[in-house]
Amino acid sequence: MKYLVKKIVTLIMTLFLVSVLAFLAFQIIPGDVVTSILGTEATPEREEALRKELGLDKPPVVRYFRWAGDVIRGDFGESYRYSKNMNQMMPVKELIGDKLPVTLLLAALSMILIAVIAIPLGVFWARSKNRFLDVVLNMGTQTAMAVPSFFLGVLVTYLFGILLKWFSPGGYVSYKESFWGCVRYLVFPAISVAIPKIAMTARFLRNSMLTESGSDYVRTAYSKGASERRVAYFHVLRNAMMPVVTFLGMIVAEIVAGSIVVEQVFSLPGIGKLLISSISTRDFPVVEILILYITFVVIVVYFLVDVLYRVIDPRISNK
Amino acid sequence: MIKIKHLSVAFDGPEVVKDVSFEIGDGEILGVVGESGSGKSVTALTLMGLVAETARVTSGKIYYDDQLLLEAGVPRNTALYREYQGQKMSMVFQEPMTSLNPTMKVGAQVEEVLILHDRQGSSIETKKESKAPEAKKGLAGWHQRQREEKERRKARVLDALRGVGLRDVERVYDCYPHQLSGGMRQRVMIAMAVILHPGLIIADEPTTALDVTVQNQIIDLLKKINQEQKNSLLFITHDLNLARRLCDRILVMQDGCIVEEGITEEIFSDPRGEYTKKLISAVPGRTGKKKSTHQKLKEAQREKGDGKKQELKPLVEVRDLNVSYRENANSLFGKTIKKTVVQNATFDLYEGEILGLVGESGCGKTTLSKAILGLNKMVEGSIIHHSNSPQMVFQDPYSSLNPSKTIGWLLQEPLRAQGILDPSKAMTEKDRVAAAYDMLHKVGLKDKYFTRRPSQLSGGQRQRISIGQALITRPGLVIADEPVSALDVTIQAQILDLIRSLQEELKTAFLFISHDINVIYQVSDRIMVMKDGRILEIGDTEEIFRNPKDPYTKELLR
Amino acid sequence: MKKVGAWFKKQNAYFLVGLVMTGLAVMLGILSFFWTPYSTTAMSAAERFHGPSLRHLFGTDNFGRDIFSRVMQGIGTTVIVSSLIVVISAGAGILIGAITGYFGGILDEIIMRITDAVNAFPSILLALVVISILGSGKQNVIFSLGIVFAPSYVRIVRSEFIRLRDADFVCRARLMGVKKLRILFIHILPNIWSVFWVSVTIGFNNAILAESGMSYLGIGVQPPDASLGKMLSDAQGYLGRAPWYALAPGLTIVWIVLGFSLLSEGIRRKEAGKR
Amino acid sequence: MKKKFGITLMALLLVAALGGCAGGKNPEDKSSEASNTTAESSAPGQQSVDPNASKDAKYGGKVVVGVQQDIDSLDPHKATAAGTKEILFNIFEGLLKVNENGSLICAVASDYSVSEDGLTYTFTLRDNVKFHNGNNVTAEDVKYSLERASGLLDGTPLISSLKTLKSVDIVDEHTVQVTTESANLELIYSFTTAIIPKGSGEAEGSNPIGTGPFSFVSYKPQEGLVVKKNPYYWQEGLPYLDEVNFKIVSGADSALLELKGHSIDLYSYLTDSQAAELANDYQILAAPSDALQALFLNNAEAPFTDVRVRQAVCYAMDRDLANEFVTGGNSAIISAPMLPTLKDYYEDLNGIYGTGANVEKAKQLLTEAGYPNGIEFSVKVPSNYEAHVQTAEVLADQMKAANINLKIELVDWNTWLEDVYKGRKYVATLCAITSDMTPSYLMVRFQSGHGKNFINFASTAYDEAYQKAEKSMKLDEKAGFYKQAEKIFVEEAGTAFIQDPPITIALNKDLAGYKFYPIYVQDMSTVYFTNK
Repeated sequence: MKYLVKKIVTLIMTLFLVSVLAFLAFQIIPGDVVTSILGTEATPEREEALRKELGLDKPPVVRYFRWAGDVIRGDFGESYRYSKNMNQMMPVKELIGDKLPVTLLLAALSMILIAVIAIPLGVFWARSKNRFLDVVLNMGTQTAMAVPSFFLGVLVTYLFGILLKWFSPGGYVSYKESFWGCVRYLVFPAISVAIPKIAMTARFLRNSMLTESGSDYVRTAYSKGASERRVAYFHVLRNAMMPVVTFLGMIVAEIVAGSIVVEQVFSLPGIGKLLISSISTRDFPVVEILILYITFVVIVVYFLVDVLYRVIDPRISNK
Repeated sequence: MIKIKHLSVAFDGPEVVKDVSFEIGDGEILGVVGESGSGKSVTALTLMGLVAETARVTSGKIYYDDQLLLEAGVPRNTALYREYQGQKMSMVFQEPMTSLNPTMKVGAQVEEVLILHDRQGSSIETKKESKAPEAKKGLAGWHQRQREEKERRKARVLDALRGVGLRDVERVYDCYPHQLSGGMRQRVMIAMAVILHPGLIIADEPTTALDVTVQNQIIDLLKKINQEQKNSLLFITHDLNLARRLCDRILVMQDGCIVEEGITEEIFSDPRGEYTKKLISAVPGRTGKKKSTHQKLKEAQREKGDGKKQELKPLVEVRDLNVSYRENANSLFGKTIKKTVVQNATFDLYEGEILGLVGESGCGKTTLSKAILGLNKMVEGSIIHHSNSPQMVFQDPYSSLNPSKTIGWLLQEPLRAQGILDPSKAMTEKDRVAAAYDMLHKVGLKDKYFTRRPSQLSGGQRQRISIGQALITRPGLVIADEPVSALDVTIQAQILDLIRSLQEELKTAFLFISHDINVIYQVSDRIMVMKDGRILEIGDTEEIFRNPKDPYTKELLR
Repeated sequence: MKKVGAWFKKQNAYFLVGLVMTGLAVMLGILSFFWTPYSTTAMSAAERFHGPSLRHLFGTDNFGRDIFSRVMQGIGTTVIVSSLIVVISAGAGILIGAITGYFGGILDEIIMRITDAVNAFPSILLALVVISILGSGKQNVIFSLGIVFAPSYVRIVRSEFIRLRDADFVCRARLMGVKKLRILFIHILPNIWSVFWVSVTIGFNNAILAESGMSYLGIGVQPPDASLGKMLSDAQGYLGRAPWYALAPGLTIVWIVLGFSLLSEGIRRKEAGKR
Repeated sequence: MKKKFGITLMALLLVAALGGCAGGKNPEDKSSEASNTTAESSAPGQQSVDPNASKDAKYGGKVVVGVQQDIDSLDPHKATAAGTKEILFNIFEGLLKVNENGSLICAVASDYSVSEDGLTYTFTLRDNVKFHNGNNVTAEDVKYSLERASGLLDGTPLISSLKTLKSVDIVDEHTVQVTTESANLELIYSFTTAIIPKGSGEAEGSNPIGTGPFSFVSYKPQEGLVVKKNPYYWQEGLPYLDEVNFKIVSGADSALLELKGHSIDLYSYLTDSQAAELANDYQILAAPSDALQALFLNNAEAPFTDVRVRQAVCYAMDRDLANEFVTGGNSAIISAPMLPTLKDYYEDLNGIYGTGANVEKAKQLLTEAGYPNGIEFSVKVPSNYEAHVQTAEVLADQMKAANINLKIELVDWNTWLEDVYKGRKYVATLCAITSDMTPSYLMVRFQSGHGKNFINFASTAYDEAYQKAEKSMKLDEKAGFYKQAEKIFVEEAGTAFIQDPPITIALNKDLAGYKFYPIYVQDMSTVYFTNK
């Protein structure tokens, strides 16, 4: 219980810290949502009217605590920038709720790609005794990790979208319209997200397996007459996966927090893109909640990985 | 039964096993004795077909009941070996902690042997079953057969676990290795090795990592199995005493060669080879009369020649010491529990003596020593120090020297630190280097080691450097925590000699910790026996040995 | 084929290949401070969008500028900027990670919370804050990205220090009376290099990529100066018409990062070989 | 021309600015490049369809229009961003409406008249104009809309130019009378303000409902706004398309990729090189834009406090080169703060500094001003406008020859607004200002001490000329004063104007009927799929 309580307290502390930092950041950076909305049309009267309408005329401290109080009560407020209809601004909950599935779907697809490709690749690599193949895989994965993500995104778009015409760039289909159409489109951004991660995971798994292969229990397994294949899949892989799980957890946290670059390149209306545009339009309520969400996801995913680790590794769970 | 003819094995460099030939008879227990690097393990692994892929068999043949298993120049027949491994020959390894798969339940690991080798047996049984009228066909039938087979296998595993002296086998079956003690794990390993009644069992240092009392039980168990199952046992050890207790015949190996071979008692009564003699003499025995701390003091006074009467001065006074630490009982929702590791310790450590502290692993000896050094926070009771800057020598020669530094740097560091703490003791660079060289010589190493790094040294050499590092500032007290346990017997003897001679020279007091009562006997002036956090006995070495009061001490001395 | 594999292993070709790749790039970068084949800023309407040729190795861009010369200059800028980012973030990481890892306690708890917060904080927002306080320019990009990357180093260094703080040799150093700072930075620090080096490699890679990402916000290298990331983002609009414009800086980034990764892998293997 | 209006001064103004509701063909009309027809002025109920269209025009179909900016408000009275107005143009209409020539045509009103004193406007409503919800537009709705926009309803004017309205009165079912506090010739443009159903501004969760050719379907932040054909639209035969999706694209680069992948049918604001890249797949159309690009010099900051330095910059600047590099030579080079498309008011003053670089003259002026070694100053450029960044790069390279060194400093758009536009903390900035159809729009701001005078230009001569122009009730005279003011501004080198860049659009090859407007709108009502 103490562990759980400690984790929750930590989470709350971090969320508070992050929200204060974000609020301070908004006090510091030039321009506010009023400038952003009115642009060059701004006149002092209009600015003042708008400021009043948005409640920006109150002192910062009051604003922060009013906002924080609302959030604690579960009211995430409304976007300054996006309207829901003619008379109402978009509630932040709805706005994010609308974008989140895209990011989550992208994350899920990427994780599937990573798991399906990286794990067999890592096992194959670890078992392969061909030195030339080792060099090829080593160089290949190093290269995959060296490609800048937006360059990769552009290359994928260019190759699959424009040359091969397997998908139409920017032709994102909303998951509400057609789930499979959406998945079909998201495969390509997912590839861009996954390629470097696949390389990292495969390398990591391979190294982990090689380390585990030297363990005493592997020798024991051989001494029972187990075949190499059996030893690799039955004994080594399971133990080698332990550290890989942590690594994958970090990747999940990273992707679920929003793949800003990839969402930008592929015009995906996900939360990464929302974050960027909300920062540039100074849409404080949206940015705050997004940052809190990212913090929350990162910490909770790490926590879950920790728990998962305890569940799958009998050594920790029963100590 | 097993014939090994002219076997030579090499890795990348020179051969590590050179022209080794021997035979193992049916039901015979053959001991192979040698120090690390003597090639005894490589020989056994080659026989088992488990030697690393980088190893090349450069000459020789191995037969099992006239079946040629291995021949130089011919790739290892893995399929053939797989038939033999586990079924006709099996192996018990040294490290019970790591030799079991940590993420697999113990029962499943034993059962795996059955799954891998039960093909013929089970298929016959299956056929019988399918003929039976009530046998179901199709998927449901298959499932049922699977279930039945599993039940049968489990019963066999439970039998085997019972056979190696484990109690509460149903529980053990569902345990993960880390939930068992070292001795239990080794029993599981043995169960795994004997479940199919193989003709040959290879035991590679099966008791080295275990406490003395458990060691005895395992040896007894191996003996019992040998008598019941009538299989041959190849027993590999560095410990001559163990070999003597268990084996019918003994091979002594050195540098990849067999240097001596014969019936156990003959070898001990009449060793022919030089090396064998050396080995036998290096075994810490209880020969030679020991002087007590008081006697030593008197001798020292006599040497000095001044008639002044000197009292034994306590260097460290420990009174009613309790040491504890917090432990998370249940990781996820657990509360921390205070666990007391050392209880009511009261003793004195005198100037210039070597106090031996003996006890099994987990008895609190290390905790006690750290408490004395002030490295432990949760301490009750009092420790009065009269010594300045006590130093420590650890068991593991690999982790106790900073791997990123040179030996010279390491030897100078204590002097540097001393200089910074106490400017009056600051030395010039030149003096420091000279002192470091001096200490290098004192611990018996040549000048060339000065610029090397720990990774380039052997375990014994590192332990010498550790001792030198501890002594270079001439501290009043050095705590040596199992300083020789990780070393080979002959090296052990050398290090013990070194400690004794340096102690004589520098008059530093030592608290010498070991689980091995023979080592303690060799080095100590007085002995303190610990069990479960309590000090059972304390007294002069000879006194304890001749007249142990506590039953536990008696058991240790067995 | 097998020979190639064996050669790679024997000669530690990863080290050699990495050294050659990194060396070549760095040399071109250094050379660009003194000499480039063409001016990096001179425009020419007649020479716009020329493909790669002997005259212009990597072709010309939308202003008729020689891309090879600009790539050379870009390497110089990018390598310096990324190196400094790594130096700052790794330096902060070592300092904070060492202290929190070794001493633990409440300070550790506080600093870890701040680290978490910075970790979750969007780097773009952070960069905007830094820029608005300090103004735009290379040095501020270096500074803000230095902050952004520091937490990952803090984590790594911290966990290594936690691992080593109870090591036997550290315990012995304490008994010798070695001062705490000396234990931290003279005794423990050199032993985490191998782990640290790997993260520096990854960090260098990320720094190059992040620097280019920042230029999209108009932060950092200002036109007409060239940085590889800026060139790459500028070139995106001409992908169909002048693919070489994007490929030249893009592949150069891959080249440098790959070279550096191979170099560090080679060093790691050498170290591993020694032990 | 003057059939309906007896007031000469009104007509004089309208020649340039307004098309009467029932007037004939306007001789001053310029043709836009995309459509070679001039819209017929529409009598009530009369069709106003491109005559060429009927031959191969096809009804139906869906079109995706790429837009750069997200919607700032779905309330037509509250929306300020040009990017929003450009879309809402298809949903909402006012009593009057701008056509592709920049003239005003009648929309919800079928006719109107202005009293002699210019204080009373009388609008006759068109019969059977229906809102998207099927209700007829009533005088009540018009009154509500105008009162809401002008602030008569609750005291806060939503559209500032309407704040002079004194009252809106319903004369009868079809007639609405508006009275104002003061006469202003340019006020008539404000009656393009959207007419919305009475009470819709207050209703909870109401969707935008107007009278435009398309009705609102859905809006998703960051994704876009979808509209569908309005079956009740008063102009018969319009619109052609069933559905239009205004899709928000994240940037010029991704827009290009999406165009290449044919995810977008229509996209404006292409750069010259993007247009070149798309020439094979799309119809590329261009027309002058409503934006004037300039290197704005802060007249209150050294060295630009000295007129000679400002002039030197103007001399040193090679506008032809910038035009060539950035817009492929398709821009109109300008020197004065006036759109060339406002022909009556525009004076070509390019002769003063020349369109190429005059290095010698620039150096000489700098030396005279006490800068024999040249000057260096920082130029803030909003980083999201690639064309401005590129122009800055060209100028920086080219002006070095005259010892004028530009240090480019990219800033994000909000920072630009805050620091440069509002805060005036800058030395020079390269950006563009946009205009509407009134000549005063650009000129008013350069009066000394004006709130929008972000370059801190101060010239009493200019102020006088401008005020005369504003007060003048005669078109010729008015134009004369404006031209005089322009000349003063250019001679004083208030700022270094560069060019009026073209709007370049890519249009799906199967589409036709696109019309360019002199203001920033996307009229989708006349766009149709061809039968090919």
